[in-house]
Amino acid sequence: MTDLIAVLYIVAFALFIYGLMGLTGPRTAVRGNWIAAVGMVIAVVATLLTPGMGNWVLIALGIGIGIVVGVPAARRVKMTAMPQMVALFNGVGGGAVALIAWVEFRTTDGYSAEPRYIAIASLFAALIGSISFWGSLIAFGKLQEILPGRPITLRALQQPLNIVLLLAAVGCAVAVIAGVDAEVLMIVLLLAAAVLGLMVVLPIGGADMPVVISLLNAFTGLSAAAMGLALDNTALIVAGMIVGASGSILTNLMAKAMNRSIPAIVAGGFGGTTAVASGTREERPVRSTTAADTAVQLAYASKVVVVPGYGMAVAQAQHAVREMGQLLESKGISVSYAIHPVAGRMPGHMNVLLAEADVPYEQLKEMDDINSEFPQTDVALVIGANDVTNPAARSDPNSPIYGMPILDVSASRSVIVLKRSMSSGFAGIDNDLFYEPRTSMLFGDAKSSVGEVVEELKNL
Amino acid sequence: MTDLIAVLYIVAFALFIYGLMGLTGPRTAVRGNWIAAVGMVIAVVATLLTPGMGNWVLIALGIGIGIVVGVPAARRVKMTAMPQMVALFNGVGGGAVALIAWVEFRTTDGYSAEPRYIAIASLFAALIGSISFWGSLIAFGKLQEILPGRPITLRALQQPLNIVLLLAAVGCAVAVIAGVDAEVLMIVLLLAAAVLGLMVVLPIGGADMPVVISLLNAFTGLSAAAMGLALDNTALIVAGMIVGASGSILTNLMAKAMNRSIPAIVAGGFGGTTAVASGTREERPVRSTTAADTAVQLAYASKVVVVPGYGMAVAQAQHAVREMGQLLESKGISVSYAIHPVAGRMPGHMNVLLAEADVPYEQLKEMDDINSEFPQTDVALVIGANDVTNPAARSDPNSPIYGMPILDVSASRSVIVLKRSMSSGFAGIDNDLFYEPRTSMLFGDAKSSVGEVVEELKNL
Amino acid sequence: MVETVPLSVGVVRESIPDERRVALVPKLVERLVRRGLRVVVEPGAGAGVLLADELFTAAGAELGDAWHADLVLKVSPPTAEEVARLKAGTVLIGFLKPLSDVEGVAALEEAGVTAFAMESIPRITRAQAMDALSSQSSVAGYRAVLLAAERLTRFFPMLTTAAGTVPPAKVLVLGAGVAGLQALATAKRLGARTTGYDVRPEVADQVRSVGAQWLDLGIEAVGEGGYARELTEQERAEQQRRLTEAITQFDVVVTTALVPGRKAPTLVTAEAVRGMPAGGVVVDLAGESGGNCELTEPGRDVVAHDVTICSPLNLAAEMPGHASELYARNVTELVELLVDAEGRLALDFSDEIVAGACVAGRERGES
Amino acid sequence: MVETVPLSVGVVRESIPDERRVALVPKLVERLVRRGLRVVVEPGAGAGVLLADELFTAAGAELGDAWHADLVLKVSPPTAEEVARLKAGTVLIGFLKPLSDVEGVAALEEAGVTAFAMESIPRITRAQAMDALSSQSSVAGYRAVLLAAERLTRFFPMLTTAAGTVPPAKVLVLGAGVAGLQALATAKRLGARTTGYDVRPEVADQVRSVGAQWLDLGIEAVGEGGYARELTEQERAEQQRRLTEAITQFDVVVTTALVPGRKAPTLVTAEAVRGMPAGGVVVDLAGESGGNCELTEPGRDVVAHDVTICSPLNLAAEMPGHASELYARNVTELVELLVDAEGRLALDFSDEIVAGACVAGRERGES
Amino acid sequence: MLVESLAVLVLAGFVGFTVISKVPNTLHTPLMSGTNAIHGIVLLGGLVVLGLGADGVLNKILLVIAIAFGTINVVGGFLVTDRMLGMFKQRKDRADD
Amino acid sequence: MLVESLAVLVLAGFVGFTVISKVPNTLHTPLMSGTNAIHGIVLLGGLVVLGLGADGVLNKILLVIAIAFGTINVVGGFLVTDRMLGMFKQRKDRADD
Ligand SMILES: NC(=O)c1ccc[n+]([C@@H]2O[C@H](COP(=O)([O-])OP(=O)(O)OC[C@H]3O[C@@H](n4cnc5c(N)ncnc54)[C@H](OP(=O)(O)O)[C@@H]3O)[C@@H](O)[C@H]2O)c1
Ligand SMILES: NC(=O)c1ccc[n+]([C@@H]2O[C@H](COP(=O)([O-])OP(=O)(O)OC[C@H]3O[C@@H](n4cnc5c(N)ncnc54)[C@H](OP(=O)(O)O)[C@@H]3O)[C@@H](O)[C@H]2O)c1
Ligand SMILES: NC(=O)c1ccc[n+]([C@@H]2O[C@H](COP(=O)([O-])OP(=O)(O)OC[C@H]3O[C@@H](n4cnc5c(N)ncnc54)[C@H](O)[C@@H]3O)[C@@H](O)[C@H]2O)c1
Ligand SMILES: NC(=O)c1ccc[n+]([C@@H]2O[C@H](COP(=O)([O-])OP(=O)(O)OC[C@H]3O[C@@H](n4cnc5c(N)ncnc54)[C@H](O)[C@@H]3O)[C@@H](O)[C@H]2O)c1
Repeated sequence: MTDLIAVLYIVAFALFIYGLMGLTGPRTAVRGNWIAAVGMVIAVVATLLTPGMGNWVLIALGIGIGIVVGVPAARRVKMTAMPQMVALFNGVGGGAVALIAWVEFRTTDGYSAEPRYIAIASLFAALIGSISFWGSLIAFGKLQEILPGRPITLRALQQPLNIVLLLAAVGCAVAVIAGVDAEVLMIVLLLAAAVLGLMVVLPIGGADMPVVISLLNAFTGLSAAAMGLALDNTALIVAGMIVGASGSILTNLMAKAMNRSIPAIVAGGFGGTTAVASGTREERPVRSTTAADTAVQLAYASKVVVVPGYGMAVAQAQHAVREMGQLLESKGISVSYAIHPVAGRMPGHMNVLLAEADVPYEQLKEMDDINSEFPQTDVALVIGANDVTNPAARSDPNSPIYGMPILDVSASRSVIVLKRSMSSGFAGIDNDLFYEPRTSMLFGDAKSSVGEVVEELKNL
Repeated sequence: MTDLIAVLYIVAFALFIYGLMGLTGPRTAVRGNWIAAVGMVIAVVATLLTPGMGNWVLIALGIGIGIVVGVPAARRVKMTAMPQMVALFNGVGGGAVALIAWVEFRTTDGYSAEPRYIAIASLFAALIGSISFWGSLIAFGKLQEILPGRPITLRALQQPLNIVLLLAAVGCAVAVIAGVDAEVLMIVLLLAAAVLGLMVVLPIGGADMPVVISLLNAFTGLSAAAMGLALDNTALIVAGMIVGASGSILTNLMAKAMNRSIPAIVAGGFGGTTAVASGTREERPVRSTTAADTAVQLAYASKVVVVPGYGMAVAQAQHAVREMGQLLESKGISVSYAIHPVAGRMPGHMNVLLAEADVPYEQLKEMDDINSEFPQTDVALVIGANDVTNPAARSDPNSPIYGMPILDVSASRSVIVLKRSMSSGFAGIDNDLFYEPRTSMLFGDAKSSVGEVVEELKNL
Repeated sequence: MVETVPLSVGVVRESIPDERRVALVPKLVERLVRRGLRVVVEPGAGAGVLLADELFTAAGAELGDAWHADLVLKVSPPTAEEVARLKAGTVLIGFLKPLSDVEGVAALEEAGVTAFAMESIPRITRAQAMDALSSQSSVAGYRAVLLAAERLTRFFPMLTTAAGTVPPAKVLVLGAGVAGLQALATAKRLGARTTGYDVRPEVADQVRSVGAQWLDLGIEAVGEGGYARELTEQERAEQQRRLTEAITQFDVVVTTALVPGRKAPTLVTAEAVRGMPAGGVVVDLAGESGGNCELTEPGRDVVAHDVTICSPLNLAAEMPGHASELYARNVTELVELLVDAEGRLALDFSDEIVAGACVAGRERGES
Repeated sequence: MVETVPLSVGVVRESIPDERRVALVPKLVERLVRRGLRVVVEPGAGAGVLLADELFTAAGAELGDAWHADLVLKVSPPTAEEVARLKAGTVLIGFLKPLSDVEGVAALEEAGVTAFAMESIPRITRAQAMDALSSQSSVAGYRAVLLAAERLTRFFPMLTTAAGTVPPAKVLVLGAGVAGLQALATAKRLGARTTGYDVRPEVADQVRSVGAQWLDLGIEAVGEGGYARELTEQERAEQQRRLTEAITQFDVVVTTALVPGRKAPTLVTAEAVRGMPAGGVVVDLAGESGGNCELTEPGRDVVAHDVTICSPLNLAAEMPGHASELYARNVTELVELLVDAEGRLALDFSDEIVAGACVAGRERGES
Repeated sequence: MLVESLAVLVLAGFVGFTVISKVPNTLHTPLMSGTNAIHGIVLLGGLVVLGLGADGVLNKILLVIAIAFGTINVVGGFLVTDRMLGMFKQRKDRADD
Repeated sequence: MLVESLAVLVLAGFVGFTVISKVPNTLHTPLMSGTNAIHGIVLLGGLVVLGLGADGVLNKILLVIAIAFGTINVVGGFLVTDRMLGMFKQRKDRADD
């Protein structure tokens, strides 16, 4: 029987790994998720097969409660509320670890008969689990707007208090490891960790929350691995450690994508100065995106309209644009180019460039023809154009460009704008398009940006 | 002490993994190799620290002999003889496994007191180790031309004999596992495996040898892992298994790159039909290459000359060629384009295309200017040109193109020709350039081939 | 003015020799007719563009006396006889050279005509569709390069052939406005190596955006606060010296440098021409304003120092088909601005375009 | 023949009007002088190319009576007076129209001249550097498109502007030899949509290799064994019908279809021209052999059915600079083949190039 | 014992590191959610400790809660991830048409 | 015990698989040679068995040979690999200039 369990465990975590690999690619993600879920079922079944298992009623009760609570919660949550749901699920995972560690402490009389590394692992799990649980609850509260999204901080007190709490928790742990087996130590440890979790997450602004959730997720993984060491359960070690490792990488990727650094975010939790960055953006937030994301969005569109402008000419990006167009077409995506009558700086500027790059004439669409197609367009890719897409030309009679017909890109499902900065075009005016919720900005020289998108497309 | 050893082992195999990762990229390969070597030193030191180690003299003797034999062999071997050297080193590794298993058998009285899985692992190690040892010796002999390179086979007898040998070896193993502990069984097992190793490799032709060596290498890794299981040595398990897994992937990659399938090659060893393919190429062998290889060669050149011809025009590959040129330049490589007066099908054909793709005029070199530069050129990249590079124009007075000045590409250190097939150009004659030892062919439509090279270059 | 009868729009036949354009083409006749206007076309108006009268009538126009229409559309400025044919109260639209042909405009004023000059439409974004200067400059820039290629005794593109290698022609464009940029783009297309220059340094990026190099004369004209400062006399001389030196490197020079209402600046000196390779070509698009080249004789081809200097006066008219189409679209947009929803004339002089374009008879229009 | 005195090579002045080319340019004078030859240039020989006599003398030539040189280089076939100026025993090199101008060749023979026709050089690989037909056809193909762009009343490239969108011109090239391919490439550069056609189906790939489409008339002419078979009368008619239909889709048609020594095939019928858009252009490069267009009047511009049909007879001469340079290189290669290492005339008639190119006085040459 | 546990730890870490290399931004959140579901594996810890006999009411209550928590983590995690991946499913359907 | 050994085996296998993904052909042989050197780790087996006491002359001889073999495999393997990588070293030197 133990051999069977061993094999089932191996199969289970092999499926986790395989599933995770799948989750990193758009084509395989859905399947990857279910493969990992199958792995989980196998792991649970294997555990239940352990010789000498009992307490079946309570086990069934626990699992039952979990299902009754978890399934509807996951089913009903709105798409927009997903991140806080993940925070919550992560939190309860951490809570479970903390609780198990506590029971472990109680049933072993403070690890009196266990090797020291088991005590260390178990207490580590308790500490991290508790922080994760309470920290995640705060994250949930902030995102769900139960708590205010802005940073809540104790100012100067923040940092000393956090340090005191950390020292208290670690102190209790050291005492236990040293052999003191009063349960109060464990309870103080759990409480101190809990308050620490609250205090660290409260000062972090809503914009940084996803990164924090991911970080807590990685921590929970580590705590699970520690618990696995303590319980000598290989499945826990492997799965926990994989989550710990992949979670940290992922946190890093996410922080990079948001132009934030993890130390800065965490420092915020410890009373450092971080909140400013998220503050200034508030009034006119701009969503910036990456070449990889642009590539995914393009690859999963069925209709893409490229809107070239003066910036494409300055960057001399026409050849790269053409290559991108061809790549998309080879994936069965319809691609056209919307040529505004005054795009660029001379009549026919875009034509000259696109002809040079050998874009077929059939794909060049005049403004009047293409404007009716934007509502069916999945992605409008604005490459170095600005004024010719500016809605002020329609809405603002005081604008210098009022009355000019414009390309109606904002009617499409999603708009991606490639330019180097937020600076204005020929007419020298701001463009509201860039601040619309469906718009995201891919900053950089048009030629290099398009080049990167092409590369990403090839890797998809 | 055991804790220290444990940690050292972990460090060692972490270094192996890290080193292997490095070995997969041209930039990091050299360092990767030395990192893995450091890991090995740490593993050896850790082992020597094991409490209760003795027999120091003998250990020193063994290691001493190994160094005295191995270092000069590795130092002196000619670059062209590298593959057989690898075969030899792989073989002795396999031999070591087989010997250790044999001793293990002797010291445990046929595993009488050990759990069954230890016996299984040890016998598996013995079997594979012995096959690897003898098989590698044959591979060495063939490549070193001590044995004839052509397939040596017993025809119809081959397959039955192999099967008998395999059954004999496995039979002995089963008997031992079942409890029979006569040493003769072990010896028969080792001998049967040895003959099997010989018989399987002998019928394989010289061209397939690298793949076979890689396969034997993977097998040796597996045998080391099995030995690790038997000796309960984690370092062996990890390192052996990593080699086993990565070795199989690598074998697969190598076979693909050579347009061969592993089953077909192995089938040859078991008396199947495979030898034909390597036979027909003999008289006028052509080296075909891949986009990845072309990319590496280009990326590590300092001077590249592109020789465009009619094929580039037909494929309309000019934009892709230009992109490749730019990429290479951004890596600090000098790129020029050698324009033959009659390349293409009309005067100035190449100029029109390259100007369309915006290749700077400065990079276009006339024939007389560039011919003196070929001897300093690392790679001449011939893209769809044929007649204009044909040495027959100089050497063969009967050729229809005799007397035409040609681009002297064969003076460069390496020539890569991109065309779809071996078929001839406008003049309808064969081109000796394609068969020269320094020439390799990248078959396929010029546009897609260049596209692939570009992609590979970006990944370097 | 006219209340019940629909407003009539007259399309007249151009009388100046070599003016092959026409102010309206059938496609746009249709559009005006749909707006409720009557379009009267003088027979033969489209002859220069090879547009037969039937094509106009098929589009909804009538043939007749276009000069007596309420709104008369022209391309070139009217001659004295033509002004005489206009009845008082007529609204005239066309190129009227308001800055240089002061008498012509005065004559119109005298004749009681309300005149809108296409040149005077303010170059604001909203007026881009009426910007006939741009559309005709585009044509001129393109044609200037064709003309240069025609006259040059050499190839524009580089060609490597069995009979030797031909280097690409070097083309310099002075003045990178609409015509200049179009010329740069066209020359690049034909395979030449192109370079552009302008006094406005901010145009450098635009020059590069058509694949050309920017000719940097190395004179910094940036003063305090980033504003351009007036060049000293010495600097100006130094600039001219360097330009002259630069010009000698080029096979073809196309000049388009204009300063509205003033004599065109002299950029290509006789000395520069002497330095150019034999067989070279200068195309001077500023001929009408005196020319950018010292040796220019407006409207004529001159060969001096083995260099051909062309100064076509009305290059757009040499490609009447598209020139007319684009011009007709510009004019139509203006007409639509002058007419209300019911097709009645409604001159709203509070509109900066209407006010800016009106060069004669504004009071009458306002009445 | 001449033993001690170096061989003299004469560069004469072309007398035919409009022939602006010259048979040798200074760069190649140098090369011949280095080979030990004496080059004698008739004063004013380079005038058409704007090459002053001093440039020739600077390169090592002497001015003098070029007609009495041992080897006389020309571009166009000599007129009767010119033949009279040649002394017996002279070697003449130039375009001599050996297939069409039978009398001219006979006159040379009579005058005791050994004549090499550039047209007759076999088109083998080794002779590519002497292939003046190719080099001059390249020039002609390029110029034909410039001419068409000049004459067309429309833009070649597509332009989307504030005043409307201009579609790209459609250009059809019939006959995809050297001139045809160059024409296709040039028109593509200028932004036109290009299509090519030829009777030889294997040219389809070459047409595509310059970015043009292949006009498939849908008539299979592949017979047994992959050889082209003669078309039946009916098929030929069908082919002509489809071609006529196709031509009406194009703004510009450039024809270059020649069959050596025969009348050029008629490809563009009057009916096809009638179907073309008004303002269209036909450039017929086959004018000299009768023209590919029914309405062609060789050497003149005709306007029929609102389409301009040009048939320039000597297009290469209109770009004399590079045309002369390329031709001079071709001629020089041939001269070098006719001269031995010591700079003496050595006609080796066992060489297929020498034998093929010689159209008159072979016996004399062999003596 | 310890060697092997450590080895497992380190190797699992390596696997975790190498599995995540380049992930498009769009997949960051689903991936986070997926890994989150996987650490619900702590459920196993609860099962083992409770199943192999934990005495005392408090212990039992705590463990039932822990198991419930773990189950929520697992079940909710996988379901939410799947919903997030809706966009990519759509495409698959389309491709299947 | 067995679970952990198996876990190590499987995880190591996974690591081996993921480490090798796309290798340019030029690196195939060096990579093969490098992995070859690593399986020289069997040397450790010889050391343990001999060091922790193997009796009998034959056993000792066999083990000395095994150790010698293992050492050759390791030392030769790494050295040969390094030499094969000469091409890539050259470039590094150049870049350092
Ligand atoms: N077509 C004509 O005939 C003509 C003539 C004269 C004036 N205009 C006017 O020009 C304007 C044309 O509109 P448009 O949308 O084409 O251009 P635009 O409004 O001038 O905007 C161009 C944008 O491209 C970006 N850009 C510049 N260089 C870039 C690079 N290397 N990579 C990426 N982005 C780059 C700039 O933003 P960053 O700096 O942030 O990158 C800029 O906002 C209109 O206002 C029109 O009225 C047209
Ligand atoms: N320039 C002129 O004026 C002129 C005029 C007439 C004739 N010629 C003659 O043409 C020849 C020119 O020499 P060249 O070296 O440029 O061309 P070439 O000798 O004709 O060779 C072209 C090669 O390109 C390959 N190719 C064709 N399509 C391809 C594609 N899509 N992708 C990749 N490769 C492709 C073909 O091989 P695969 O089929 O195996 O791919 C062919 O061998 C000379 O013999 C010259 O004398 C020149
Ligand atoms: N608002 C709009 O949308 C709009 C529409 C059309 C044109 N424009 C802009 O107006 C500008 C003028 O266009 P244009 O073609 O009518 O100009 P233009 O024909 O009046 O002049 C041509 C060019 O000559 C240059 N020039 C003058 N003196 C010079 C000298 N001494 N040396 C060198 N160059 C000299 C000018 O700077 C100008 O660029 C352009 O930059 C164009 O982008 C804007
Ligand atoms: N050996 C060499 O290296 C070399 C050198 C130069 C040219 N060539 C080849 O020789 C060929 C002829 O070149 P050219 O330019 O001197 O030819 P050309 O001027 O004699 O004829 C022009 C073209 O017209 C075509 N044509 C004839 N009758 C036609 C008809 N009824 N309809 C349509 N097309 C018709 C011909 O096929 C030819 O392609 C070319 O294909 C060229 O590639 C080879």
